[in-house]
Amino acid sequence: MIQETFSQGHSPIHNLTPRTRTLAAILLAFIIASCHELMPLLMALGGAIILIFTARLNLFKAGRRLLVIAGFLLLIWIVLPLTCGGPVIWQNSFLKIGQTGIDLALELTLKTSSMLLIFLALISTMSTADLAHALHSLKLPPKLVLLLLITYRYIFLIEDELQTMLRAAKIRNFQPGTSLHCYKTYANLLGMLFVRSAERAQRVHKAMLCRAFDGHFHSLTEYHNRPQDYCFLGFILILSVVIIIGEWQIVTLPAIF
Amino acid sequence: MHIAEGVLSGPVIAAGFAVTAVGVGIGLKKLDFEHIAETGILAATFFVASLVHVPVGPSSAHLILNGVIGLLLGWAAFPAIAVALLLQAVFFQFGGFTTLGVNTAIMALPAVVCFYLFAPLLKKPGKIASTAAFSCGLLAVFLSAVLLGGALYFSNENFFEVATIAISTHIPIMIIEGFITLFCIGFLKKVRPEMLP
Amino acid sequence: MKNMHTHSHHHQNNAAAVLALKELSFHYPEGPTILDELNFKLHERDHIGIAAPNGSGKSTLFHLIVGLLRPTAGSIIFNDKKITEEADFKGLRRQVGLLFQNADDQLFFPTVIEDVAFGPLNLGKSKSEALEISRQVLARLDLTDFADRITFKLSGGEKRLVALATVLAMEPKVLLLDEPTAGLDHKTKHKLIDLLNSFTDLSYLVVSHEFDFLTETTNHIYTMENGKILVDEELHIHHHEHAHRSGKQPHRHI
Amino acid sequence: MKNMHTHSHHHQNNAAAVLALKELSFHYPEGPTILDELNFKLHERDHIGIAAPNGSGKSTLFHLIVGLLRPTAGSIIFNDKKITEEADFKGLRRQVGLLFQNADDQLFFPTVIEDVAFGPLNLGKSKSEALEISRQVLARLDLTDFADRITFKLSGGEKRLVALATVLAMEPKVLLLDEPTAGLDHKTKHKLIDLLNSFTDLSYLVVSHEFDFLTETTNHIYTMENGKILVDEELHIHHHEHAHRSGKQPHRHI
Ligand SMILES: Nc1ncnc2c1ncn2[C@@H]1O[C@H](COP(=O)(O)OP(=O)(O)OP(=O)(O)O)[C@@H](O)[C@H]1O
Ligand SMILES: Nc1ncnc2c1ncn2[C@@H]1O[C@H](COP(=O)(O)OP(=O)(O)OP(=O)(O)O)[C@@H](O)[C@H]1O
Ligand SMILES: [Mg+2]
Ligand SMILES: [Mg+2]
Repeated sequence: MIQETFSQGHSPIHNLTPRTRTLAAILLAFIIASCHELMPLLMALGGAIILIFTARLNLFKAGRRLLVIAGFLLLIWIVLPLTCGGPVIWQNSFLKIGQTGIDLALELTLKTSSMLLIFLALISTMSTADLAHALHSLKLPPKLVLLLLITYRYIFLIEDELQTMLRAAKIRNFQPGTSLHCYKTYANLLGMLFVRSAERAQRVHKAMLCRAFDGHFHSLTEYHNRPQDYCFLGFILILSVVIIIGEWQIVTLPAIF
Repeated sequence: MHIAEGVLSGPVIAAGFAVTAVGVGIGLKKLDFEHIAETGILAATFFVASLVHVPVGPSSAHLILNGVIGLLLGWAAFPAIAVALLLQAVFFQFGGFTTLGVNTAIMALPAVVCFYLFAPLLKKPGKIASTAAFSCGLLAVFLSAVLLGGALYFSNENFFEVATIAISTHIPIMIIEGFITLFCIGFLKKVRPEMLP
Repeated sequence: MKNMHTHSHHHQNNAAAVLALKELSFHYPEGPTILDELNFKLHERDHIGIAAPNGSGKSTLFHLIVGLLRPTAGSIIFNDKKITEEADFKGLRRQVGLLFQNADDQLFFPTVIEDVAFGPLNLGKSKSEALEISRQVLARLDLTDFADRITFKLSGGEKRLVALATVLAMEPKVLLLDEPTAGLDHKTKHKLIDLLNSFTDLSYLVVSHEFDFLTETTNHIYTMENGKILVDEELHIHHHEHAHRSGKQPHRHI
Repeated sequence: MKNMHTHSHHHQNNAAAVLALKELSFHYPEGPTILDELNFKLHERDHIGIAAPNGSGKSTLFHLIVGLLRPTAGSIIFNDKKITEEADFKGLRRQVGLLFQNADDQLFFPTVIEDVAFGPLNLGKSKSEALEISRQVLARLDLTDFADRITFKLSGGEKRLVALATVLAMEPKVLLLDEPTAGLDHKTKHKLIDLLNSFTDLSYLVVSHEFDFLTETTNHIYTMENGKILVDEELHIHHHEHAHRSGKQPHRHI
């Protein structure tokens, strides 16, 4: 079941306008993505943790979201230390663990988890409809925003259709397995899902025509920044500057430009 | 198939956004308002369908289906996939803002390539059309895996082995996607041929 | 079939005809004839019901009226003007509201208020005007609290009412309602009955398989057969019975 | 509400109970209670109707019975055996056929025959056996000519009948029918009524908002309220009236 687990809530973060949160999340994401050094990445992780607490997210549920990247992190922690060379830390007759790989794996771990936590704290705390309107106010093309709104609206319906069809297969004793019968059944089910969606799309288009739609999307939402929005943006700017300075102190200027 | 945030280097992120911006631009331009509802709803279907887990031996894999979406939408696959990936980021934290460009390109570029390669063959009689459908599913996933590997490798040469592993784990999935695409296109051909290009 | 006449023979009304269909014929490309020289008039404040078998072309007829499909022959006359061009149909669609057979097809935005305001915004209203109209319509349907609800989380009956709100927000003169009661329970059905009975200044045409519902909401019930709209005398008996009944129970109407 | 008793108080039948629900409770994760210590017995050859408001939990109840959802408390007893494990439910599903509220959800193969044969194939029948069973079932429902039709292009009523065929192809002992008449016209409804009345060797439980349909196809009508199945005396009056009526019109039954 698709769920917006964190979108409802009361916290200083939930009180910010979606535009403020989106802007902050995008800014931080790109800054962190360009960092490589330990200090700024630790600061970013610190900032991310502060944001998670400020958003008053259920820590258990938020922690579970980190599992999304666990598989990938496990892979790089196994592979990179063995393959990247650098000063040898430990070795036996088969394996050699190198410093470069450990540094890289640590860097990726810090980056990935801080970016995920920031996304969780700032973006997952709004409904996707709000995100769409925020992106609209940040000048994403209106057609794309409309597409996002429609897609979001119908995923729940279509997921429901899919689940119901899977249940219908189940009550007819269908058991998934590695077999052509199984793949064929899934393919037919999905084919039916696509066909039903295309039919629905025709009806929806007609319904849009009935409401005088002519291709231009007008958003209802207007954002008015309040003091807390300015305060928060200020905080994010300071955090960004601190992270950038942290990165600069080690990397010489010409290397960045 | 997606790359987590924080893995890609600046130039790769920029290249991903450049490709995706062009693709989405062309897609939106070709998308007259007659087809907005269709593209949005098919994007939703694509999103939902890619949540389906199919058994692969003792483990399971989720479907990718970018071959099918390419055949159904052509260039509009770009905006559709971009939107679906943004929703995946929001709901499941698969990727995020910085990887949106690369991840979209990884899935949508093969979709468009397969559209041009295989769409004309689907109308041909029996065997040719079936082979085309199977190849479409297989090749779309293969190209995506290669692009994903490439994006990793160009971000940092030390990712070579990780990229190789990522590509090779997709081999069984390619075959399954081939079959699923074959049957799925067969279904559409029987039931609603006007959906196919 | 003995006791059936075509609609035009039977229905006499001196008020102006808002909508007239003249010898309207239609078939889907390569399909059989669905409508066959159909004649029909809807007068001001007419409340007309249509009960006809599955596949007899009721939804098709509604789609033809608002120009979502084009007739293969015959004409649609709205406010004494023959409607042929898309531009004319655009004007017509502002005044003729269609409630779709499936509410989910008609609610394509995540939140209720966005959805209701979509029509007025497309008609060129400003944001604040559109919001104002939407709030009023929602209030009229007792849905004020629904404004910020997520459409896909509404129940079937709630969706139907919100879909009606999106249609009413376009301020139509004529309503076409396609099986508004399918799958609704008795309570919601009665809410809908009360609502329709409160639309004294609108004309409407309702398709339904439920005679009880039709008798409570319409003055005439027709059927469709062989691509034509017919008067079904048997149904009229139901109707008169109703007239009598609702006379006794005025509390059912708002 | 005065004239309502819970089901168990009222219903007396000395035949064996095929299906018994004991103190069954259910709520969706983080949702309110939907079923609250519900008790119910279905005996052999029982034909029981349930009429209850939208959202009262009828579809949920059906899904619980066939193990698509798991109760939060209480038990499901089938043929005197308590069903708890998925393996037991698998056995139960061979004998309890569920007709979904929406036929479209149940049909996902291109042609009718493929769809009907899907169940028998899953039960381990060979291709030719599965085809043979499917042909027989289609013949029984007067659908022989439909075998090679594209399911998606069938009319609403035809889809419903084919969905029923897919269920019957599993050779169930008990049928659960979830609003089988929604959106059907009178002709198809009567076909369904005749069909149900021909199922003398099956037990079934029908959910419907249409009392006329229930009175023609069932011996008892219950309602659901506050998560329990109740006997509604008012509805029973309808029922007796029906018994009388169908006695006079035996030609309605196959
Ligand atoms: N897009 C289409 N292409 C071809 N045939 C169609 C299409 N839509 C409907 N039909 C056919 O046209 C006929 C009339 O359909 P329509 O939906 O108007 O009937 P209806 O009276 O509204 O039925 P119902 O009571 O089931 O809603 C049916 O036979 C149907 O199969
Ligand atoms: N998957 C779900 N998750 C959470 N709540 C649900 C889910 N499915 C149904 N519900 C809720 O459970 C309640 C009972 O739903 P159910 O579908 O069983 O009712 P019903 O009696 O079949 O109604 P209807 O007459 O509309 O078919 C409703 O309030 C519904 O909103
Ligand atoms: Mg219809
Ligand atoms: Mg139900």
